Amino acid sequence: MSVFSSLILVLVFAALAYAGGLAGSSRWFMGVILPYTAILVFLGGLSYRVLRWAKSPVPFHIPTTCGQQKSLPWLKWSWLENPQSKGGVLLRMALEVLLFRSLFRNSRAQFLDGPRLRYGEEKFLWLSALAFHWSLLIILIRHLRFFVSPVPRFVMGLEAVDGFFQVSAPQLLVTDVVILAALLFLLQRRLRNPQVRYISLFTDYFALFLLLGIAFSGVLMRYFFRVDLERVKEVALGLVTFSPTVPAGVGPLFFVHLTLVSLLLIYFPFSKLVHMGGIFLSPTRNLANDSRVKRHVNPWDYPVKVHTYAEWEEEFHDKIKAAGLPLERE
Amino acid sequence: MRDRVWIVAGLLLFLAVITYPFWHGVEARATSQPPVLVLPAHEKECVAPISYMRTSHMKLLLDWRNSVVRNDQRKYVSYDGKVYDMSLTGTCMKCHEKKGFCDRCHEYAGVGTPYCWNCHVDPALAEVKRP
Amino acid sequence: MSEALPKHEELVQIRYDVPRNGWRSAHVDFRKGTYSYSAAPKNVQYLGMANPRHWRPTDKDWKLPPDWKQIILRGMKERLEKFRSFRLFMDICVRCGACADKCHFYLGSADPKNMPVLRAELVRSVYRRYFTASGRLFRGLAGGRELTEDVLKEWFYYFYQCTECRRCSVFCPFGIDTAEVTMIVRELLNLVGVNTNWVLEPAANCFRTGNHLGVQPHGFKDSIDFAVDELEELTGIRVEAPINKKGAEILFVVPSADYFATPHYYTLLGYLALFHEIGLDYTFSAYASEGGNFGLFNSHELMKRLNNKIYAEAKRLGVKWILGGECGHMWRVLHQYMDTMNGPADFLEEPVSPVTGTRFENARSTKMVHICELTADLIHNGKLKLDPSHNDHWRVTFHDSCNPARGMGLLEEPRYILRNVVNHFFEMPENTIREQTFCCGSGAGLGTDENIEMRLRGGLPRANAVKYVRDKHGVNLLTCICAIDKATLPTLLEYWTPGVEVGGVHELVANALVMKGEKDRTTDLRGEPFPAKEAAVHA
Amino acid sequence: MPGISPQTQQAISERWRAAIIQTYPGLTAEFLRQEKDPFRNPVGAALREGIPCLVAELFGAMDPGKVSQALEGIVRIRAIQDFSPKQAVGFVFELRDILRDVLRAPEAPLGELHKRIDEMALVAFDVFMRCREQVYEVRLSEARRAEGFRKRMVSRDAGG
Repeated sequence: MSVFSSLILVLVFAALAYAGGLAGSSRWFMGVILPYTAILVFLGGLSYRVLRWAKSPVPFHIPTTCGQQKSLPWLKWSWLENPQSKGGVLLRMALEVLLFRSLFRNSRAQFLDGPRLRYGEEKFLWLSALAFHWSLLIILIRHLRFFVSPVPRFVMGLEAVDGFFQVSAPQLLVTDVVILAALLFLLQRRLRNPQVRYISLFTDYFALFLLLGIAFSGVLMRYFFRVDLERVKEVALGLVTFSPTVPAGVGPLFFVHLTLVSLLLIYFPFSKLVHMGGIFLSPTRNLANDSRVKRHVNPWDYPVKVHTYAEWEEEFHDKIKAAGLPLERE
Repeated sequence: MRDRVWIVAGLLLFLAVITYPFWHGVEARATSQPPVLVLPAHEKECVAPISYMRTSHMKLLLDWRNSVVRNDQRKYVSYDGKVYDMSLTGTCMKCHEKKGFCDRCHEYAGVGTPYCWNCHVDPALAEVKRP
Repeated sequence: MSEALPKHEELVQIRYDVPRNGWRSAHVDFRKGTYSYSAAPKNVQYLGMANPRHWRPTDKDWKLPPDWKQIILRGMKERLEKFRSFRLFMDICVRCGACADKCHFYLGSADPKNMPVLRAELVRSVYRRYFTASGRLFRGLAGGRELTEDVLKEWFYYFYQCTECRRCSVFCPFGIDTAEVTMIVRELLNLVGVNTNWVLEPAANCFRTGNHLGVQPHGFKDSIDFAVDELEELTGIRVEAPINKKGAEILFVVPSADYFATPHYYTLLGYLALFHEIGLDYTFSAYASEGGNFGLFNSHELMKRLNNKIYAEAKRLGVKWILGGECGHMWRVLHQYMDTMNGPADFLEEPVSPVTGTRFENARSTKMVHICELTADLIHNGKLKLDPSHNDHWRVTFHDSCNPARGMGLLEEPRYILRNVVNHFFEMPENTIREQTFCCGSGAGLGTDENIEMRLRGGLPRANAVKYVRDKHGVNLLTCICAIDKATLPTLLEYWTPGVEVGGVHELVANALVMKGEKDRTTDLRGEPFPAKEAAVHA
Repeated sequence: MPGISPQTQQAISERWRAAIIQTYPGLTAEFLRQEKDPFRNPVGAALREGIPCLVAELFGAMDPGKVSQALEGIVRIRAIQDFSPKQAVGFVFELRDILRDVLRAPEAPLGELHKRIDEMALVAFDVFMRCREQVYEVRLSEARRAEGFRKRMVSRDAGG
């Protein structure tokens, strides 16, 4: 149910954008107003979310330790999985953010049913998640060629690397293929793995379809229904130099792409996609296991009702005495 | 609470990086103005409508290449009935020069140098070399 | 006749249906054996908590306060502002499903709401409905769910089916820790008087007498004396076991089960023998006669109230540092919460082993050392005379208790000790030990007998791994360093893998320990004859 | 019993396993079926292990020890899950339909096989009852362990 409704919603947005891309007045809306709104909502919303997380303190020191603690010097300490210093935490976080270490832990190769080595489907979850996120990052950086003039050298370099397999013109970019494959894999996993399907919400599918729509429209524009790149760059550069313009001759497909991207940016701060910022703040990962070495302070600590020794001794006075245990007050 | 400093710093860093196109644009005084091209003096029409050439000149060149190399077919009949010789240096470069025309847009839009020049020679350069 | 048969592929064509209605419906059937009894009003009252009354989970009317919904929502708001973990874990789950099959309750019960992601989603859906813009606006479409009494009952059912073992958090790409969510939801339930007796009675006992079992000072002394007597019978050596002794160097804190339950008791004998042998200047305390902390299973506040005694007593007795016995949840509190809650312990000194001179730098601030750290250091420095053949009747495996493993990282110390005190040590499969260890299924206040079926379900993955080493290596003893493990695993193993006993690490240490001036020992701490001695007799 | 080929036996096993797995909530069923690591999927592993033994015995010697042992692995788990006694042991009767489907040949001695299925179901019920009793026994021994120490103290004090 939620699969179809989210798919239809994305398709409706795409169709509206396509139709609008043909007509005159709505092009200004989609080419200028919507993108500006999207950027503002994205930056403002994400900052708000992060600051709101930051506002809630971390009262207790609760890292999840995944290896041997640092204790006796001759015991082999797992400094990466159980860091005791800031440096170790940084490295642990880097592995988590850049390589999805915990998700990788999930997958394991095993000898099952005889000598055939079998990888669980979890390996593919890790691989496709990694492939998707890295492709997205590279694609984002590549898009700087539209937003920056003159085009920085590293962007051109990155594109050259991405187009390493000189197939066809325009050059086939590896990340284009990878991101589509990864997204499709994640989608089919959500649909086919019954556990994941059971837990999936409308919003999970919506995000996936939105990303797929963006990737598809991008690929269509690059390889199949070519658009006028000079005009596209005019629009993009117009946006970032605050001299917005929507020249005639920009194809409707471009508006589909731009509109879906804008929608994604608007949707971002209100959705689970904020995990991008959240991962850095996760107290089970970003704290060192040094709670016995350094005192962690709880900012909202308050006094609680306790049962003091004096109260205890008073209540059990005779029994303590009879047992021959020392007393504070005879 | 010391971690809030780190979080805010991280957030600011992120914002700085992500808004790079904006502040770079301001700093470089960039405008959205597309490059001014050197247009041919003696010709008014191209081999195809301008809107087509804008999006698909590369496709046309590839079509020409295939036609010439694979089928030995060198004549191209344009949309308005004119017949052209399928030749990059002979036909295209007669009107358009690489530096003043091709490169300007390619650089502007960050489209890498296509591999045309692996085989073909820019006539302008060739002339400089000749004497 | 095979001619008449349909093809193999044809035969095994199977359709699997996925429930279509999803998980939003909140109805729960409270079936006997799968839930814990509600807290008796006297315990709720004694601890000064909300809404003491008689009620049962099977009742239709839970006698909640009339404004229960506001109380819960207010409580949620407060906790969202106080715990970054809570707010973050409500926000960033992407439902990738990596945690789904990591929960021992899911594996054992096959109930989809036991997948960690869904357990958290039970409260996340309410969070979205009342605390996010999209949820307030789009309700169900944004994954929101109304807070109803049924939802509350569902919370009670499923958040008392989580042992806060943190296994899911190891595999989550964002480190989302269901233990954290469970702790907070139990706090919320507690605000309207929904709690279980097996958590609150020990907590009330501990508050009053100093320990969960409600043992009063003279009873405490009796049981320690009893242990001293028994140890004398076994070894011929009369050890000292001082209680409330001012000016001792070290305060020793153990879970109360160690002196009142078996097989914990053999571990206590182990401590006593060891301390005598190394001449440790230590004292028990009848006031701080409990290291374990059932407050952890109820609320942060109660945890702090119960934990308070340890530092207070250390200060009163004027000791230099504190030593802690074998206990899981106790060490979660001591390692990650105590210093924050009741520190700073600036009246104590940085712990130094009086025997080897080793400084325990990893306990610099808290000033509390785990007994396995102490013993491993003793063995490494050759301070103990050990004869591992005394344990030859045991084929031993080690069960990592959740909290020392995932809340501390105490993995190698007990293994190092075991390798030095036994000859036959076997590890369970890799994905069931260390940080991936499976819970006993009875932690976090679920280990009560009325909850036995749920415990048996939760214990299945652990028992399954035990069964593997039992069948493959003939393992007959599972050692662990947790009082709840020692209390509940014998029961679970009796059902799942008969023939495997449960013991503590320091029980085996004392078995192997050759004490100065001991009589000719013929039995181990359980009164079983030493195999080596038997063999010698035959030779 | 006339020879039933290993392939047929395997087909019966897999159909039967599928039928048992169906008694679990849908999405869990898929997990039970797919995950092959015995430590990640103890329930699935128990089925994978027990069922082929039972099928072999059904067409073989019907060795009471082996039948009971194979049933034990499966029923012991079902005895403590959310099943009524009927659901917990009823899976044995699924065999009837499966045999009818698979053994279409007229010479298959269905009558004898059905008798064996009944026999198996009764053993399953025995095992189920034994496990349920054990649930109460282990509860009792837990209580006894809790009391044991206190008793020992008391008896020592009384004696000495």
